This record gives sequence, C-alpha cells and structure tokens, in this order.
Amino acid sequence: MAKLAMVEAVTAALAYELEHDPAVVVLGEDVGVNGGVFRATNGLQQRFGKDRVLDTPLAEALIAGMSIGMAAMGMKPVAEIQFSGFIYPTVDQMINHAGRLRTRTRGRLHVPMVLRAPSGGGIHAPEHHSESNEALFAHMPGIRTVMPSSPSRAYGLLLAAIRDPDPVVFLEPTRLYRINKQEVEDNGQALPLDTCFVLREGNDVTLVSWGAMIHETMQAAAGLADQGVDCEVIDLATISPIDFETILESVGKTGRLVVIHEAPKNCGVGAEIAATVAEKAIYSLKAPIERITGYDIPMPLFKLEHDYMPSVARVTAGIRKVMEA
Amino acid sequence: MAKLAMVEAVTAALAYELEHDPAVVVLGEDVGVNGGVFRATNGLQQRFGKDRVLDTPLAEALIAGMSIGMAAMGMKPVAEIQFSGFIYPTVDQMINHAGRLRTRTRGRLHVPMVLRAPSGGGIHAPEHHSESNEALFAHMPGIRTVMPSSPSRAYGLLLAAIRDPDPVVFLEPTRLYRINKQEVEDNGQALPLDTCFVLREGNDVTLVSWGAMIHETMQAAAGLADQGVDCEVIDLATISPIDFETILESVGKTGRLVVIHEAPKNCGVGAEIAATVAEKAIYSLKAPIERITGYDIPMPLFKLEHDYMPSVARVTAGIRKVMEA
Amino acid sequence: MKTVASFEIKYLQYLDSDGRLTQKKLPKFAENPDELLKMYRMMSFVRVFDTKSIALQRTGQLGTYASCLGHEATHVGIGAAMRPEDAFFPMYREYGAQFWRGVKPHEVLLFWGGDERGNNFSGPAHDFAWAVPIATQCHHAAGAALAFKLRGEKRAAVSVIGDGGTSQGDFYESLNAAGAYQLPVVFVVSNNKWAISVPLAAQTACETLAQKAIAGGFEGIQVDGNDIIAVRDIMEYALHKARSGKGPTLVEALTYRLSDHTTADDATRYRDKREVEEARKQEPLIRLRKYLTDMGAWDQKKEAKLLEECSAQMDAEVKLYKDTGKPPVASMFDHMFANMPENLLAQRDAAVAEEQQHG
Amino acid sequence: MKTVASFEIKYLQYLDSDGRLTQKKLPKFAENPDELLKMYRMMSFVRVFDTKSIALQRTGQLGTYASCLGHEATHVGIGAAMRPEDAFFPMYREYGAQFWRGVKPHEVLLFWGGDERGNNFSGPAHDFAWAVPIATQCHHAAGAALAFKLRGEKRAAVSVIGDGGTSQGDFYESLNAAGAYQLPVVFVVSNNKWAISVPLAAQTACETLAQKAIAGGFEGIQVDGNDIIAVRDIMEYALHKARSGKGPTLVEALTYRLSDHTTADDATRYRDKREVEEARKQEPLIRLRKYLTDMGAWDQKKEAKLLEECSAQMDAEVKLYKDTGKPPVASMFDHMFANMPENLLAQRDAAVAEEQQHG
Ligand SMILES: Cc1ncc(C[n+]2csc(CCOP(=O)(O)OP(=O)(O)O)c2C)c(N)n1
Ligand SMILES: Cc1ncc(C[n+]2csc(CCOP(=O)(O)OP(=O)(O)O)c2C)c(N)n1
Ligand SMILES: [Mg+2]
Ligand SMILES: [Mg+2]
Repeated sequence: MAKLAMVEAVTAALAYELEHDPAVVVLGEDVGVNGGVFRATNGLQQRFGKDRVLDTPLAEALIAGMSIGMAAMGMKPVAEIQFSGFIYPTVDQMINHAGRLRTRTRGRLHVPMVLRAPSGGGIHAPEHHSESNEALFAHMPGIRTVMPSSPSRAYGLLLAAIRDPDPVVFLEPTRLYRINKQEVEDNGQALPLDTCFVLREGNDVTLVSWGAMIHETMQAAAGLADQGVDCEVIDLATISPIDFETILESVGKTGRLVVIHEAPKNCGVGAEIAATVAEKAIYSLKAPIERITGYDIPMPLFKLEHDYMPSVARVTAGIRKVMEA
Repeated sequence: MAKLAMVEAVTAALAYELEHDPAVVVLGEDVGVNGGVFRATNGLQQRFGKDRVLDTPLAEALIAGMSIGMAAMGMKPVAEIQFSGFIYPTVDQMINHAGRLRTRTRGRLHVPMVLRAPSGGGIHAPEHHSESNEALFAHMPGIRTVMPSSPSRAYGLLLAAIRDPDPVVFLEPTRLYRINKQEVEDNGQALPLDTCFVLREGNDVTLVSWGAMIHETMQAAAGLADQGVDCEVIDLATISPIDFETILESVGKTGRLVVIHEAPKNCGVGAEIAATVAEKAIYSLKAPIERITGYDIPMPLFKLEHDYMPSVARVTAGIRKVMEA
Repeated sequence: MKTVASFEIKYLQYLDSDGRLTQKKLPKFAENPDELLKMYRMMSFVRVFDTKSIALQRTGQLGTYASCLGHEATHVGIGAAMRPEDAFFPMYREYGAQFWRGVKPHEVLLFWGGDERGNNFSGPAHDFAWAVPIATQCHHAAGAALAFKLRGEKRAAVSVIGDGGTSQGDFYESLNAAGAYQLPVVFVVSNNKWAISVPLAAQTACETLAQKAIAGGFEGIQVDGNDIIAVRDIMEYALHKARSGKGPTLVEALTYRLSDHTTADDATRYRDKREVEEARKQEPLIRLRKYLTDMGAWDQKKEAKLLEECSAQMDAEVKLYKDTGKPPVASMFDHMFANMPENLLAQRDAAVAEEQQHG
Repeated sequence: MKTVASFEIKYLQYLDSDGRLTQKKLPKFAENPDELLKMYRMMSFVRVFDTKSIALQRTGQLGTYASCLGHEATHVGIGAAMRPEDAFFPMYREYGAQFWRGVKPHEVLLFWGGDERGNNFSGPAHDFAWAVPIATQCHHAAGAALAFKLRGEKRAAVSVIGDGGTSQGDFYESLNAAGAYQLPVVFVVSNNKWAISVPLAAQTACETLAQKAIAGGFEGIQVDGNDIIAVRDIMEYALHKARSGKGPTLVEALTYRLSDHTTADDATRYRDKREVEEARKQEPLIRLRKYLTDMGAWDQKKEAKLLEECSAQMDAEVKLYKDTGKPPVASMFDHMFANMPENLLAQRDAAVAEEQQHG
C-alpha cells in the first residue's frame, strides 16, 4: 500500500478507471503532457495515450458542454477545470443541460460525467484561484456535488463519482493536495456517495464541515478535547444531496451543531444544514446552531486570505460559544 | 395617477431614469423597436432614441460584460436578460467582475449596473423560461439581488437599483407582469433597498416570501384569518443582503416563521433565512421554522408547473403545521 | 504588406426561385424523381403540420409554438442527408429533419404542449432534444463528434443554429474545437435573416455567416436554403467528409422566417410587410413543385391528393396528442437520478400526496 | 460554385531579427531616434523588472509571477501608441504597456505580492486591473468602447488576449459586437505560441489568429510582435481608425513566451529547448539595439549605463514594495459597496476583532 497525497490519490483513481473502463476519458486544459497544473493527471497521457487523456482548447463552457455530448453518447468524461474561479462559464451547461437531460428526456438520455475542479484558498495562489463555490452547484437540481477531505476519500469518492450514471461536480481542496499523505490501497474500491463520514465521535457537540476546513475543525476538536469538550466531527463529503440522516442522528445525541465552511456565509451550504436541522431537530437543540464561515466578500488576494478563512481559533471560539449557550 | 401593471411600472421607472439621467442606457435582446419580449421596454427606443435604448447581439455574457465596461466608464447600463433560463452565461461576469471590481481596485472603479431578468413560472412558457434562480446571485458577494412583488414596488425598487452605485440583479416575476394593476405615481420616488416590506401585520406567525409567491402567501394568510390565524406577511424584496432586523422583530413577536419561495429548496434563500432566524431567535421560536418551496428538480414543462410551484393549499398546510406544532 | 492567408466563401444553388436549374450537373439523388418526390411530400407535410399547430395554439390547445414556415427545404434537406446512426442536435424548429429521422408529429406537439414525454421520442435514441438555450447544442454536437472520433465510429454529428445564435460564444468555441480536433461535425446555420426582432445587419457586421468558419480554421459554405437539392447535396458532402475523417464544415443555409418568431411574437411590430412578401416568392415548396411539374412528375391532382393525405395524417397525430393525458406528478421526480437520493423520494411522496388531495 | 466573399490577412514588419529594415518607408515616429530610444529604454527596464521579479518570487518575497520575457516589443508598442484618455484592458503580463501609461512597478509587485492595493494604481484611473479570468476583459473593452461611442468621445479601448484566450467564447462575442456596433476598440492577440503547455496547433486549426476578425466582420492584421516599430505603427493605425469612428481592428502580434508560463510552471515538461533557443534569436531587444547601434544612436557604454539606471530604479521600486505593510483586515470589507449593508459591517467588526486578538 502506498502513501499518497490527495493529488496522487486523484491520479490513482483516474488511472484505475482509465485502465478498467474503456468509456472513461480525461479532458481539460493542460491535462495531457503537462499532467495538469496541479499534476492531478500526471503521467496519464503518457500511459493511456492521447485518445484517453485530451488537452482541450482554452474554453470552460466547451469543456462542460462537450462532456455532456460525449456522456450522452455513452462515454464517461472526467473533465478538469483548471482553477476554481474559472468554473463559472460551465454553470449554463451544468444547470441547463447536465442536471436535466435525464429528466427532460424522461430517461432516454443521461449524463455520466464528472466535472473536477480545485477548490478553496490557502495556497497563496493568484487572484480568482481560491474560490469556494460549492453552494452554486449544490443549488442545482440533478447534480451531485462532492468534496473529499483526505487522500483515501478522494480516491474512493472519485471512483464513485466516475461510476455514477449522473453528473457529479467533484471539488478538490487545493490546500490539501500535498499535505497529510495517507496509506491508500489502489484496489478500485469506491466509497458511497450521498453519505457523510463521521471522523471523530463525541457527545457534546456535532461539528459538520467539508473539504479543507475539516482540518481546522479536527484541530479545534482536538484542542477542545483537552479542555473536556467532546466533539463529534462529520465530514459532509457529498455536499448535495446532503445525508441528513447521519447529521440528525448525531445532533440527536449531542444537542449542539456547529457548521464550518470556507465559502461565504450568505446562502452557503451551511445555511441548508442549519435550516434543516433546526426544522427537524429543534426540540433536541440545546443551543442555537452556529455557522463559522468565510465572510460575504470575494476571497481576498493572499496577504489577507488567512484573515478570510476560518482559523482554528475562530472555529474553537464558535464551538465554545455553542457550549456556553 | 395611472393604474399600472407591473411590467408597465418597470417601463415607467426606466423611462423616468432615461429622462432624468443621461448616463442611463437600456440594452438587451429585442429591447429596441420590439420593446422587449414582455414589453418592459415598450416605446422607450422610439422616445429616447437608439443611443439610449440598444438592441444587442444575442449573447448574454456579452450583455453582462459590456455593461460592466460601460458602468466602469461612468454610464449606468440597465441590461435585460430575455428569460430567466438564459441568465447563466452572465454568472462568470457577475461573480468574477461586477461583484468585485470595486473591492479589487480598492474603490478606484465601480459598477453601477442593473441586470434585469424575468423570473419564475406560472405563465405556461416554454422550456427554460420559468426558472427561479435568485439563490445563485444571493450567494455572490458584492451584488444586490432584488425582486419586487407589486407594480409600485417594481417602480420604486427599480429606480433605487438604477441609482445605486453598485451592481443590482433585478428579478421580475413574469407571473405578476400583467395581473393586479395598481395606482403608481410616476414621481421618481425610489423605495429603499436592503429593506423588507411588511405587507400585513399579524401576531401568530411570520410569513416571509418574495416575488410572485407573495400572492399565494397573501391568499393563504387571508384564508387563515377567517379561521382565526393572524399572519404577518413580509415581502423580502431585497433578496441579498437580507434585512434581518425586520424579520427578527416580527419573529420576536409571533414566535413562528414560515418561509415561502418558488425556487428549489436545497440551498435556496429560504435556508439562509431559516438558518439565521434559528441562530438569532431560537429561544423565541414556538415551533420549527417551515420552508415551503419548489422541489429539488428543474421547473417542469407547463403541464406540471402548477404541481411544482407551492400552491395556496400547500402554503396553508405549512402554516397550519407550524401553528399546530 | 504581405498577404499571409486568404479565404473564399462559395455559394451553391441548383434550383432558383422559379424552379429553373442554375447548374448543369445535378447531384445523383436529384436525378431520381422519386427521391425528389419523397422530399417534396415531407416538405408538404411539414407545412400542414405547421399550419395546424399554429391553429392549435390559437385555440388554446398548445403552448407557445415555433413555426418553421419557410425553413422546410433546409430542415428536410438536413434530415434526408443524414443517416440514422448520425446524431442530430437541433435548436427548436427543425421538425422536417426530425420527422425524416422518425420523430412522430404528436411527440413534437407534446413538447410544445408542455409535456416532457415529447422529448422521449421515436427518432434515433441518441438524438438530442430541443435546445432552447441558444447555441448550447453546438457543444453537445462537438462532444458527440469527439466520442465518435475517439471510438473510431463512422458517424457524424449535426447541429443547427440560427443567424442570431451565431453571436453566442458557445457557437465559436465549438467551431474552434471542431477545427482543432478535426471533428466529424457539421454546423448548420439556418440564416432566416431575423432573430426575433433583430435583423441580421444589427446582429453582425459579417457579409456571410459561412465566414464564421474561418475563425475555426475550416471550410464554410453558403447554400440556398430554400433549394432542397442544394441543401441536401452540401449536407451529403459535409457528412461524407466528416465520416471520412476530413473534419468539420459550416453550412450557412440562406432562408427566411416567413412566420412570426413564435406564436408569442408579433412580427408586424418590427418587420416590413413588403420584405416578407418578397421573401414569400423565394419559399422552397413553390420552386420544387414547379420543377417537378415541369418534368412531368407532378400535377394539380397529385397535389390535392397529397394535401388531403397530409391533413389526414396530421389529424391522426393531433388526436394522439390530445388523447395523451396529463403526465403523472411522480414523473417529474422519477428521472432525476438513476440512484435517487432520500430527500427527493420524500419530496416525490409529498407532491404525489398533494396531487391526490388537491388535484 | 460562385464566390460570394473573400478575405486576406496581411502581415507587417519593419525590422527583422537581425535589426535590418524590411521596408523602405518607416512610420513617422520611427524616423526620430529619440522616440526609438525612449521605447528601447522602456523595454530594457521591463526586462530588468522581469528578472528581478522572478528573483523575488524564487526567494519567497513575491507570489506567483507571470513573466513577460520576450513580449516587451508588443507591450511597450501598445503603450506607446495609446493616449492617456484611451482605456486599457490587459490580461496579466503587459507590464510594458502599463508602465508607459503610468502604473508604478511597485504597484505591479503589490498585486503579485497578494495585495489589492496594487490594482489601485497610478496609471489612468479608468484603466482596468488585470483580468485573470481569460477573455472576460474583451467584453469590458467592448463596453467601454460603446460608452465612448455613445457619448461621442474620441477615445478608444484596447484589450489584450493570448493565443489560448482566442478559444474562449467571450473573445468572439465581443469581436462580433464590436463589428456590429462599429466600436472604437482594438483587440490585440499576443500570440506567444503557447497557452501554458498547449501549443498553438492544438489550440486551433487556424493558420493565423488575425483571421478570427473575419468572424467579427472587420479587419484583422498580423504583425511581427517582436518588432516594436511594426507594433506601434499598427496600433497607431488601429487606434486612429477607432477614434475616427471607423470601427474595430484585431491585431495579432507574433511573439514568443521565452519564460515559463508563470513562476508556478515548468516549461521543460512540455517544450523543446531547441524551439526556445530558436525563438530567443528573434527576441525584440536584440534587433532594436542592433538597429540603433548601426545608426550610431547606441553603444555599449550607453547600454551599460542604461542597465545600471534600470537596476537602480527597480531597486527603489522593490524597496517601496517591501516597505508596504500588510493591508488592514478592514480593507477587505470597506470597498464592497458604496452603501454598506448591516451584516457586512458586523462581519467586518468581527474580523477586525479577531485580527486584534489572534493577529
Ligand atoms: C441563450 C438564449 N438567449 C435568449 C433566448 C431567447 N430567444 C429565443 S429565440 C431567439 C432568437 C433566435 O434567433 P435565431 O438564432 O436567428 O433563430 P431563429 O429563431 O430565427 O430561427 C431568442 C433571443 C434563448 N432561447 N436562449
Ligand atoms: C477562464 C480561465 N481559464 C483558465 C485559466 C488558467 N490559465 C491561466 S493562463 C492560461 C493560459 C493562457 O494562454 P494564452 O491565452 O496563450 O496567454 P499567455 O499566458 O500565453 O500569454 C490558463 C489556461 C484562466 N486564467 N482563466
Ligand atoms: Mg434567425
Ligand atoms: Mg499564449
């Protein structure tokens, strides 16, 4: 079993599917000989050839739209958008076509595509390279949105996303690409979609987070454990549709919920989680639900990015607030 | 004072600003001699000339992007997107530029533009003509999103939107365009942005809605009044940023909240309202917050559109549930 | 300054508006009167379909409908040139092409009648449904063509777009990609001179729309879109080229929108009646009928009989359409995902319950 | 088939890579050695700026930086041809044009150093900041040009895009609109042959990028982008044309990206070293230096002095950059809206409090 960084786990999952499913094609800007600007497709073109791993012209709407056409003809395109801030030209194709081709043709056509994109800040990247935009996709009917928070979940969830017969937006936190290597068995075993992962069990408060913020969340939980606060940490993993069963069960136990995400607060995915939990579990809540999120401003250039992103201190303070309420 | 339908109130507001502010320019597909497919710009080109009311080539990203360029050079473009389902190509320009040009240039440039678009279903329109997508824009930092629910609020809020020095997405419920004419004084008086309107005072339950759903909400409230349930109805009006002061004050009084919107539920604007109210007013809540919304599917073709949109019966049932909790 | 590149746009026509041949040599299919008659019959049916559909809309039995009056040669010509295994990516008015490919008229009515089941049609299962968001279909056609190419299949994709649609970025992006990958795709621009109220001259400064292909680095050809011989011939040429790995073609078909944009539109607000009258003389059925009559393959009696047959066929389709009940509420959920998530199942149950309660 | 339209793409060069004139008649500005010297000095400074910026990045004192090595003639040529009242819409590496227009080198460093204050620069207040989302700036330029035209101002907008950028729909949409409205805008395509790892031949099937203008219905011209005389001349021509109401022009400047794409890139992964070595012989400074030397306006001593001056100037700018403190946390909120909503003020207060607590 090899120790893999998250970006290597992504590569491994892509390679596995390219190897085992002839319908799978990887495409995007610079994914070929260059192996992707983050090296997520490193070596794949060399190994599988130019008919399986394709550089595209520089056009994101094209990448999404062409993937839809390919998918409807029976291929399984796994498309890469180079940086998070350049995913917006795909919105039209994703919402107007990818998410509705199956239902608007009453099942005649469907779109087994994956749109991979880096996500989030924290790596001192240039402007427009550090956005967290999962909420845009989460609001789109007919589309699954997934975000891994570790190498092994990146591997297993990406396999699941590629194999799923419907469109999946797969957002990869760049901040995690190269830290915290993990043993990942390259055995083609997928993880379930539409399912949260409980990363830490606890009785006092439920923390729900996803992507890179899982790490600040786990750190806060560890710090608070020393002070006698027993946190349960849930990795949302599939951002949409949300596995409320797991979350509600946890909140039923702890009576307290803190949601942590990097994206702006207003109409973020945290709002959906807080609203649904407040709706379904209000009587078991011992304190108001707290959301600890990015501010309602664009991700600033990197001198201020750490002032934008929720820090361990902010997460800790938010949990304390809920514990003291 | 003239009785105006909402679409006429829009025309009147545009005409007022074209007349009084030489920087204002109206642009969009078919807004010229045709007066817009909904006739919102009816007669404006004839009256103000082709330099003030411009047909554009058929390209929505262009319409948004060109408006940004014009606005940054000191004009006040009021751009029309023809139908709600065709607004997605503007997302890139709106989020990456309109909403951040002021902050990324630290105030040197700014974008006084309005992006007008029809919104919502209920008029038996063809496919892709009936979407409710306010949540997409509400999540974007740096952008105001506004939706009127009556002719007079359309008039006053559109004036405010045009005069505001920052970008405003102005969504007009097509279902209200030609019903419920109202006396509207064409006096150039703007209504405040960032402010809810209390349309009906009541003590038992707070209903928050916006756009066309205000009408089902008011009808449900009227019906329930006969049965002794005293509803307070709040028109959100500015969808982002949300005037929580008014909403929290009302919920403080009633202890109950129902949010009604036509857009899909998951990560809709209703989630933000429910989440924030649950956070700030949990101890005054006598019942879980209820959201009555469209389903998490694309707006179906019109044979089923009324099964998609929350009906008076569904709204009434939701309010009853909250009253009985 | 030295010249580093030069380009020409060619124009093809066989049959002028008076039904006279403008070329000596005809394409092979056109030498066979039966083939021409088959196309004439389909064009005639399409016209009957169009008239009756508008009547249905006017009497409240159909939603907004997009007429194809005047476009029959372009659409039927496309359909006749394609093979079943090719894939079609229409915009929203190419009934002639679709009928040729096996889509049933009542299925088209279902779509405009507000029922998704119309998109689950009897044409080739891989053909796309209408693309109302203009120009988005070009990407799908490019993607399908890329799939065909990667799999080594001898198939081509055909997309249709309007003159107005050529202003959209999606159109150019897919043109450029088709050139770069040498894709087996044919982009048809149905230039009917108007995009709702916007005339071609306000849409673009280009003298031809075929020249847009130059920005994709491949061949663009202009064709008389009211001359079905020319349309089919060019389409067969472009499709053959595509299937033989020789890359994409852009075909600009010059036609005219004789109707309002849709039944929701009133073209008298923005369009000169004389222009329409002039265009009516160029329409595609007149000239083919003349040509067939001149060659002795057609006469008034046959015409009358054909119209009766078309009418009867359409009446049967209208009946099928009207006899189709409202789709069940559950159906708007059932095809969202292959693996349905819990929350959607719950929403479906709620919607079904409400339907049962409140109707 | 009859020809209905034809097009030619012309190419302009005055100075070849050996510093020899390839045309007899020079543009007026080029007859004045002082003008040429001024441009040479700026190009030289830009190169020093580039070298030192990369060094700053390599030593952890700057974020990712996009080098302009090899593009100096194109950028400075654009800057020199524009007037202050014209508006500039850059992509992300046109330092030469910006410096000419008054942007301070330390402001550019601030931007790549992660500080928005670099975008609040000393150049013309109406000039746009960098457009990292590729091709989006074309729309802004078209919009600005439309504003100038509607207000009857004699001003032009200039946008720059790369060869890869020409694959984006936004590019074509604004080209088409510029043609349709006859806008006073110049679209410069800086064709440096690579879009990160994607070579031009994989990006498009077009033999020239100037021909993309044909899809907009207006003139496209190819120019030797390493020949500053040709660049400035063509830009002056296109700008004059724009300001006189004669519409848009597309200028394709042929140059080469001698550096990695950015400091985050490693071009050896995908690019043949020999190709780079060949391109290096074509670079813009060598030929202008030769030409100036041959005419007796330049010598080694002057060169040495200039480089010293540039170095000193750059050192002063680096100091200004380094002396600029971290921007205050409040500043990321303060410019969100002219009329700040309550919730944002509350978020600002919270962020400022956290800064004070945790630093
Ligand atoms: C992206 C998008 N924008 C706007 C519309 C609304 N719309 C429908 S048809 C049309 C005009 C289309 O003109 P053209 O492309 O020439 O096709 P035609 O209808 O003339 O065949 C417009 C603006 C749309 N359907 N999609
Ligand atoms: C919309 C968008 N997609 C992707 C990127 C990432 N990216 C940055 S530069 C670049 C290549 C640009 O190549 P080209 O247009 O030729 O310009 P050059 O950098 O060569 O000057 C890419 C893909 C981006 N900035 N914007
Ligand atoms: Mg048209
Ligand atoms: Mg390049």
